[in-house]
Amino acid sequence: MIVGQQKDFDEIKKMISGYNRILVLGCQTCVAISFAGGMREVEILASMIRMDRKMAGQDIEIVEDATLRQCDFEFLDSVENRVDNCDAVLSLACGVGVQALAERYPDKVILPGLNTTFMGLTEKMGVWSERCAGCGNCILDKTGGLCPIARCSKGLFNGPCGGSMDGKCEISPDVDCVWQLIIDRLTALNQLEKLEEIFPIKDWDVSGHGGTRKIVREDLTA
Amino acid sequence: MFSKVGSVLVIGGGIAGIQASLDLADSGYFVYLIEKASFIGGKTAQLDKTYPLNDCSFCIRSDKHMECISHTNIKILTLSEVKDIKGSSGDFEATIIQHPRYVDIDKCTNCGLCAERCPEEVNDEFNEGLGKRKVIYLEFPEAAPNSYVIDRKNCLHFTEAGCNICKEACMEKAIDFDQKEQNISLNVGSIIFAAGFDSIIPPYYDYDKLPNVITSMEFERIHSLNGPYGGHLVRPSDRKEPSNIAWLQCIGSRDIYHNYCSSVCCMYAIKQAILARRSNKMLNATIFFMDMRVCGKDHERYYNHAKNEDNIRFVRSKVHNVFPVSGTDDLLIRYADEQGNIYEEIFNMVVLSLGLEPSHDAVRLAGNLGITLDKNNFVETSSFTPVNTSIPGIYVCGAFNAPKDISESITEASAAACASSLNAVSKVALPEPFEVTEQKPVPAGLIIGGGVTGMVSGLCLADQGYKVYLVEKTNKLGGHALKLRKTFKGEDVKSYIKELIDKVENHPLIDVCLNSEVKHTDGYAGNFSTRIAISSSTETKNIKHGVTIISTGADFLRTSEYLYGKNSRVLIWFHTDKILSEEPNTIEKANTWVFILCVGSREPERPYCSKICCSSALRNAMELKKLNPDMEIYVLYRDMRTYGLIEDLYTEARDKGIVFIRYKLDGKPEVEEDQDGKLMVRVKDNLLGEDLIIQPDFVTLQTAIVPGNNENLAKLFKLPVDQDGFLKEAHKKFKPVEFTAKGIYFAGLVHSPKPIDEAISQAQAAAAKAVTVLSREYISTNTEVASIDLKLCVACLTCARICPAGALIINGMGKPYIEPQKCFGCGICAVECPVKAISLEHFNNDLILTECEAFL
Amino acid sequence: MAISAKDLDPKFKFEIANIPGSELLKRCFTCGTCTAICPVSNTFSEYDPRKIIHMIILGLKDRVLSSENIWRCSHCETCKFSCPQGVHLSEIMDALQHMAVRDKYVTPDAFEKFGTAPCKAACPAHISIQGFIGMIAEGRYREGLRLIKETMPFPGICGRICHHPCEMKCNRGKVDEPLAIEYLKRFLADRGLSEDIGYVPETEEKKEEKVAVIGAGPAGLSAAYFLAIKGYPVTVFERLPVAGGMMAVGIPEYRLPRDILREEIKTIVDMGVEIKTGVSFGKDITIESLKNESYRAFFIAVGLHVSRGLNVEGENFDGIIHGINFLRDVSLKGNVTIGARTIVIGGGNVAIDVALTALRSGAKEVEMVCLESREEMPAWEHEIKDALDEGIKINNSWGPKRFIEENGKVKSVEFKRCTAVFDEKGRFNPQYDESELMTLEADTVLLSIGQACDMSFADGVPDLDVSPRGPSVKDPITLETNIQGLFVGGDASYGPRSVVEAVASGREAAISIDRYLKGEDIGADRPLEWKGIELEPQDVEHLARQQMQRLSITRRRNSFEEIDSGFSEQQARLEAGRCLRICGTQSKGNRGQGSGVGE
Amino acid sequence: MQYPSNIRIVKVPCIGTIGAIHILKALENGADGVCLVGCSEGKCEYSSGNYRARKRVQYVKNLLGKLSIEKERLEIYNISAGEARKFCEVAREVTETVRSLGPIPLKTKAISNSKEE
Repeated sequence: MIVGQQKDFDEIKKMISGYNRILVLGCQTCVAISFAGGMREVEILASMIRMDRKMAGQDIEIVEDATLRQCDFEFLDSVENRVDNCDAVLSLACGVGVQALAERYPDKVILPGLNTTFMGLTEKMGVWSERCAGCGNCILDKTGGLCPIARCSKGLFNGPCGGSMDGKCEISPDVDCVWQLIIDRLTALNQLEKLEEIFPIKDWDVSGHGGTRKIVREDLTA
Repeated sequence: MFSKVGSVLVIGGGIAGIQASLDLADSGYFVYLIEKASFIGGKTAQLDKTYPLNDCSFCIRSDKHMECISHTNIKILTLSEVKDIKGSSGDFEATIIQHPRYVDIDKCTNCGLCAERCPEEVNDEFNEGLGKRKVIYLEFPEAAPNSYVIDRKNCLHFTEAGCNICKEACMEKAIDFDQKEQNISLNVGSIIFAAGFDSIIPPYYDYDKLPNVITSMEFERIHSLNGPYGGHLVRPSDRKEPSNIAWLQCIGSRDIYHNYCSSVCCMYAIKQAILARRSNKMLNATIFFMDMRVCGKDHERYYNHAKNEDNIRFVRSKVHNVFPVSGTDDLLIRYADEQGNIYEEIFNMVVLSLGLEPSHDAVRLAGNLGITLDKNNFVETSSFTPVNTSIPGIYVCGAFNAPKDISESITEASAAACASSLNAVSKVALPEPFEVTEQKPVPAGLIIGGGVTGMVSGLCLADQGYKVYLVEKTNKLGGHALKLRKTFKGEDVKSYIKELIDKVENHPLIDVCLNSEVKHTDGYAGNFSTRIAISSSTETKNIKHGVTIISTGADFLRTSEYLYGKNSRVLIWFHTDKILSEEPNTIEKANTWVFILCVGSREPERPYCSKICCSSALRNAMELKKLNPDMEIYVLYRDMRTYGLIEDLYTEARDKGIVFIRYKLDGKPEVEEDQDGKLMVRVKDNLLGEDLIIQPDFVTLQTAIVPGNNENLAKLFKLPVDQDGFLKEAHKKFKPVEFTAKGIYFAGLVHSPKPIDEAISQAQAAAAKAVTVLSREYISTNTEVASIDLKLCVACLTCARICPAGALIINGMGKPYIEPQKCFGCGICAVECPVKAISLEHFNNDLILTECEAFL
Repeated sequence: MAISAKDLDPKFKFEIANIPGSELLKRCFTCGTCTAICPVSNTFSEYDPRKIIHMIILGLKDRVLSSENIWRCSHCETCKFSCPQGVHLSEIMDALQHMAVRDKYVTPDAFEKFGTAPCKAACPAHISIQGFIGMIAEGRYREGLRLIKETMPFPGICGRICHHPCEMKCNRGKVDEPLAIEYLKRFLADRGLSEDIGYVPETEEKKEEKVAVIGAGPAGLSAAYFLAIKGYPVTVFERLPVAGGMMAVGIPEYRLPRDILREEIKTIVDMGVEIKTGVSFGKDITIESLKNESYRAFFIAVGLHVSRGLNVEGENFDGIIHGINFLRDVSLKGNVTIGARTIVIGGGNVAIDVALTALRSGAKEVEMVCLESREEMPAWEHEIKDALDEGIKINNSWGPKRFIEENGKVKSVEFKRCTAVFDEKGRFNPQYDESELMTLEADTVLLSIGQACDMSFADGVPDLDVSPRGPSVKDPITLETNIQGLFVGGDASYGPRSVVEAVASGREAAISIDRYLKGEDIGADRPLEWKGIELEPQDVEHLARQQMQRLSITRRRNSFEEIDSGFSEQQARLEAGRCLRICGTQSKGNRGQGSGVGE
Repeated sequence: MQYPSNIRIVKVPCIGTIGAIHILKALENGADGVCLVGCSEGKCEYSSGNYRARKRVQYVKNLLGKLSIEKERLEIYNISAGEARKFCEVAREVTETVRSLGPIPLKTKAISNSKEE
C-alpha cells in the first residue's frame, strides 16, 4: 500500500491561508491504513485548523469528508457538491489522489495535506516501512523475496558493500542490511548458489526514467 | 416426597455471601441475601488495598456489589438477622427480622443534606471508631445500597422524642420514622452460611490506653482514602506522620485461647507495611513474627519483594509488651532475637495484626440449629466436602468455615453455590441476556485431568444434568492423590478416591476418556469444539461442549539434593505414605526419622511455597509416632506453615514430642552417609548456635510441587501462565477460578500448590462458574459489544491488531468479525479505527463527542 | 562443637512434661516471648528461658540439669500468662531443680542459694507479688489479677485487711519505703470488679469425688476454691446465715465493704462450688450423713466464733456484751442498740474493730481498757492510730476487777492496775496491783479478750481427736487428722490468725485432699518453702510511696462507709514503678540496648 | 468531599475510548483544559486502555504545541474508582493549573484579534 505522512501543520497553515471555506477530504484506503489521511485524521486536522483560525481571530468554514478512494474518478463524484461550495480542497490522499481530484475538478484549488512517502507495509501497529520502489523490473525471485533496490541504501545488486556490520547498514545501526537478510534467507532456503549469478546491468527504462509510465491492456479497454 | 424449593438463603453479605449469591443467581436460582449491616460488602468494604497486587479493593469489588444489587434473581435484605430456621433440606422455613432503615432507599438521592443538618455525632464504627459520623449517615460514599440510614439507638427523634431536623431537611421526603421492624418468613431449598468473622479484641498491649497502638483494621481505615484521615498515614494521637511502625503478628492467634492460625495476617501485615512505605519512603517498617506464613499463590514472592525491594524489616520474635515512652506518644518494644539477645526499640506506632474469630452471631445461630462446630467454633467440615455442614442442605463458606482470605472465600463461595444448588431444584427465569443470538449453549463440559479435582468438577456438572467428558492422559483416574494416605485432618484419602472413581465411572452422564489428550480446541463460551486424540490409536474424537475445566494438576520435584536417589533411605513424601501403609515392620525397627521441609520450594529458582509439605510431613510424622511411639522424629523446617486450622496438627505434633529445628536457607541441613551407608544429618540449631548431628534411619524430603506441562496447555487454550509455570487466573483476588476468556475455568494444582480440601472446593467453584454458562437459555453476550460497519471497513487490520480481548478476527474474506462472546466492550478499536467504521453499541463516538461539545 | 545422639536423651522432655504444672512444655514453639519479658534475662544475659526449654525438648539432659541457669528463675511469674502456648516456665524450673537434686547434679543446699523475692517468700499465700506488680506497671491488669488468683481467691479482701507481712520484707524499704503491696493488690481486685475484667479461674474437667467443707470462712472457702480449680464438686456447709466467716461477721464493713466480699465469694460459686448456709455441723449434718451422700473427703474449718470469758464478778449483767457477738450482730442485723458511754475491754485488733464499730453504732463516747501497756498492745500500730484518730481513749495497763450494776444492768466497771502481763518466760500471766483502782461509768461494756472454738461441731464427728481448743491436727503441714480423708484448718486448728494465713491453710488442705483422692503421697515435697533474697539496693532514686485517699474523721463517725478509697490507676502505676523488679535474681549485670537486626 | 464545580465530567467505560478528536473537540468547544482520569497503570480492566490513553495524550500535547496552546492544559491521571479523595485533589490541582494559565487562547486571542481588526 501507499504510505503517507501528514505535512507539518505550519506548512498546511501557510498553504490554506486566504481560503475561508475548505473541504478537508480524506481517503479511506492506503493512507487511512497508515493513519495519515483517513476520516479519523480528517477530523483531527479540521479541528486543529478551526482552533488555529479562531485564535487568529479569523473565520473559517470547514467541511470534513472522505472518499473510499481518491484515485478513482468515480468515487470523486459523490463529493461534487461539497467541492463546488468551497474555496479550496485540502486532500489527505496520496499524490495520486490529489492529482485525480485536480483532474476531476480543474477549476478548484487542490492542496496536498500529505507527503506521499513510499510503498510499504505495516510492520506492526504504528510502524510502517518501505518495501517496493516500483522499479518496473522485479528481481525478487533472485534475492529470496527481499528487494535490494528498495531496501539497500546504496541500491547494490551484487552483495553487500564494505559497510555492512553485524547485519546492519552503515548508514544507521537501526537499518538492517538487506543483503545480510538476503544471504541469510537464501542460506535457509538452500539457494545460496543463486547469488553466484552476476546480475546484469539493470534496465532502468521501465522504472520511470524513460518518462511517465503507462500501461494499456487492450483486452480490457473499451 | 417433598417438593424442593427453588430459592437459596445466603446468610451474610460479605464478599463470600455476595459471590455465592451471584453464582446461584447466574445459574437461575433465586437468592435471599441477608445482611446484618446497612450495606453489603462486609469486612472487605473496610479494606483499603488487597494483597498481593496492592489493588484498590473497592475498584474491583464494587462491580460485584453493583451486580448483586441490580441482579433480578437476588433479593437483598440489609439490616436483617435470621431469627430461626426450621424444616429440612429442600424445604427450609426461615424467619428473618428486618430492622427499619427509616430512609426510603428508592427516594434517597444521597444528597447528604440530612446528615449535614443532623445535630448528633457518634463514633463511626465503619472507621473503627477513629472518626465521627452523624446519626443519619451513609457508611461510606460507595455503600451499596447507596442510601442513608438512621442509627436508631442514638437518634434524637427516638431518644428525646421529636427531633425531625433531618426529615425536614430531606427534599425527597425519603425519611420515614414510622418504619417498623418486620418479620419476614422465607421458604428456601438450601442455606449458605457466609457469616464471616469478627476481629479478636486485643487482650493486652494497653490497646485501650495507648492511642498509637492500633489494630490492623484501624490501619486499613487510616490508610483508606475514604477513611477518617483522608488516606494520610498519620497516627491517632497527634495526627503526625509516623517514621517507624511496628507490626506485631499473631495477636489473638496461635495462643492458648485461639490455638489456630488466622491465615491472613502475615500477608496483610506485609501489604500494610508496603503501603506505609509507599506513602512515606523514609518510613521504617518492622514486622515481628513467629513463622512467616505466606503460602498462597505468589505470596512468597510478595514477601521476598517486601524484604528485598521494599526494605521492610522482618524480626522473628513474638512481642508481648508495648510500653509508653514517657513524654512522647511513642512506644517501646522489647524483644529477644533467636540468640537470646534482648533489644529495646522505640516506634511511633504499633499495629496489632489481629486474628479472626468466627462471627459471634453466626456461632449462636449455628449452635441453635445444631450445626456441628469445632472447638474453635468454626463450622466443622470434612476435607472431602469442604462446604457441607453437619446438616444436609446447609452449607458454609468463607471465614466462618476456617480463617481464610478473600480469594479463598470467593472460591469457597462458588463451591457452596455449587453444592447448595443441588438442593434447590426448580429454577426461576434468568434475566434476559442483553443480546440474544439464536444459539443455545452446548449442555456439556469438557474436563481435562482425571485427578480428584477433575472428578469432583465432573460430578458436580453431571449431577446437575450436564454431559461431561473427562479426559485423562494416563490409563487411570485418581492422579497424584492415589499416592496419599490421609488428609491433614486425618481422613482416609484412599477410600475417598475409590468411592469417587466409582461414582465417576458409573455416572451415566460422564464419559471418561483415558489415555487421551486434547489436540485442538476452538470456539467460545457455550460453544466449544475440541479434538481429542487417544494415544493407543490414531483415532481422534471431536467433542462439542459449552465449557472447559482444566484440572491437569501438577507434578512433584525429583530432587538431587540430600542424597536422594543415591541412598535408598532418603525418601520423597509419598514413599513415606507407602511405607506407612505397607511396611509396619520397617517403622517398628526405626529409631529416628528426619523430615526435611522446603526441599526445592522457596528457593531462588522456585520462589514459591508448596503449601502442602508442612501438613503432609506432620501428618506422616504423627502416623509414624502412632505406630512406633518411641521413635524420635525431627522436623527440619524454615517456617512452620500450618496455616488456619492446620495449626492443630502442629500443636499435636509438638505434644507428641516431635522435635522441630529451624534451619535457614543459607544453612541448609547436610545429609551424609558413613562407610556403612548409615545416614547422618547435620543441621545448625539456631537457638543454641551449635550443630546438631542426627543419625536417622530414614530421611523424608518434602519436595516441591512443580507445574506440569502447562506451557502446552496454555498454547492450546490460549491461556496465560504465571512466572512459576502455573496457570494464571483472571484476577488473584476476585476471580480466583476464572480466566479472562469466558467459558474456561480451572481447578486444583494446575493453578498453584494446595491441599486436597482447597482443591475440592476449587473444583466445585469451577463447576459453579461453568453452570452459570451452561444454564443460560441462550449463549449470552456481553452487554456492550463493538460493531463494525462493513461498508466503511477497509480491512486495515488495526482493530484486529489492538483488540485486547482477541475478539476481533479477520475472516477469510478479509472482513473483520467481532466475536460477541469475547468482546468486552472497551471501545479501543472504535477509537483507533482510521476510517471510523467501528462503534460501541451503548457508547458510540458521537455520544462522547456530543458531551465534549457541550461546553459553551 | 556439635551435639550428637549420645548427648541426647529423648525421654527427658517426657519426664519433665509428666510433672504437674509442666505439662505444656512440649508446646513451646520458641517464639521468645518468655526471654524478652523475663526480668532475670533482662539483667542476666546468660539466662535465656527459651533456650532451656529448647534444650529440654532436644533432650540435653546433662547440660540442662547441671546448668546454673535453672536456678536463676526467681519465680516471679511475669512470664506466666505471656507464653502464647501456656508453658509455665516457673513450674518447669521448679521441676528441673528438684530433678537436679534428685539425680545428684547438685546438692540439696542449692535450694538455699537461690530463691525468690522476699515479698513472695513472706506472703503466707506466696502470691507472686513481684510478678503482679510488674504486670500493673505494664498495664496488664487482667493478668495481674489472674496471677494473684493462682494462689489467693480474695485479692479484694486481702487488698484491704491484710496485715501484709510482705511489705515488712520489701527490699525497697531499705531505700525509702516498702511498696504498697496490699493496696496494689486491692487496685487490681477493684479494677476487676469495676471494669468487668474480673477473673473466674478456669476449672479442670469435672471429677467424680465430692468434697465437703465445713465452715465458709476464708480457710473453708479457699479450700473449696482450689478444689474447684482441680475439678472437684465441693459443697461448703455454713452454720451462719451468710458465707464468709469472720470476713462477713467479724471484720467491720468500713474496713471491708460487703459487696467486695460478696463478689469474691460469688466467683467461687461461679466456679461451681455450692455453699449451703444455715446448716449446723453436728446438728443438721454429720460426717456419717455426708458419707451417705457420697462425700469422699472433708475439710473442717469452723473458726473461732465464741468469746472467751473473763471470770470476773458481774460478768453476766445486762449491757455486757461479747465483742465478737456484737460485731456479728452488727453485720447480720445491721442495727444494734448501744449505750452512749461504751467501754471496750481488750487491746487486740478485734478490740479496736469493736470500739470503732461501737462508735459507728451510736456510742457517743468509747473508751478502751486493756491489760497491756501501749507498747505491748497486740493490735497493730496503724489500727491503734486509727482508733486514737477517731477520738477513742485508750486506758493501758488496767484489768477489770468487777462490774457494778444498777437494776440488773451494768452501770460501771472497776479496774485494777496491771503491773505485768507476761511472766519472765513470756507466758500470759498478768500481775495486778490491787491497791490502784479506777472506776469507769458505762452503759455498755464490750468484751474483746480473745476467741475460742465452738466445740459443738465435734458432735458431727465423734471419732475426731480434739483438744479443748479445737480439732487436733496430726500433721500441721498436710493438715491430716486421725481420721482418713478428714482435714482441718483455719483459726480453729491453729488459733486466731489473719485471712491470708487462713487462705494458705485452705490451699494446703486442698492439695492434701486432691492427693488423697488421687491416692498419692500426701506429704511428698512439702512444704514448699521460699527463701526471700535480701538485696542491698544501690543507686536507687528515692520515690515516695503513694498514699491512699482516706475518709475524713468527721465522715467516719456514724458511718460504715469504707475509710480507704483505693489507688487511682495513675497512682497504681507509679507505685508499681517503684518496684526494684530484680528481687530474687542474683546478678546485677546489665544488658545492652539497641536495634536488633531483622531477617 | 468536593471537587471544583467548574469541572465537567464525561464518563466513559475506559479511558482508552478517548481519542485525540475528543480532546480536541472539548478544547475547541470551550474547555480550558482537559484531564483524562483512568485506572491505575497495569490495572486496566481492558488490559491496556489506560496505557494507550497515556500515549495518545502525548500525541495530542504535540498537536497543541503546534497550535501554541499550552500543553499543561491537557493531563492524564491514574486514579482508581475508590480513590474519591485523590480524585478531588487532582481535580483541584488541575483546576489550579488551568486557572493559572488563564482562559484558553482560543477564546482570548479570538477576542483580542477581532478587536484589532
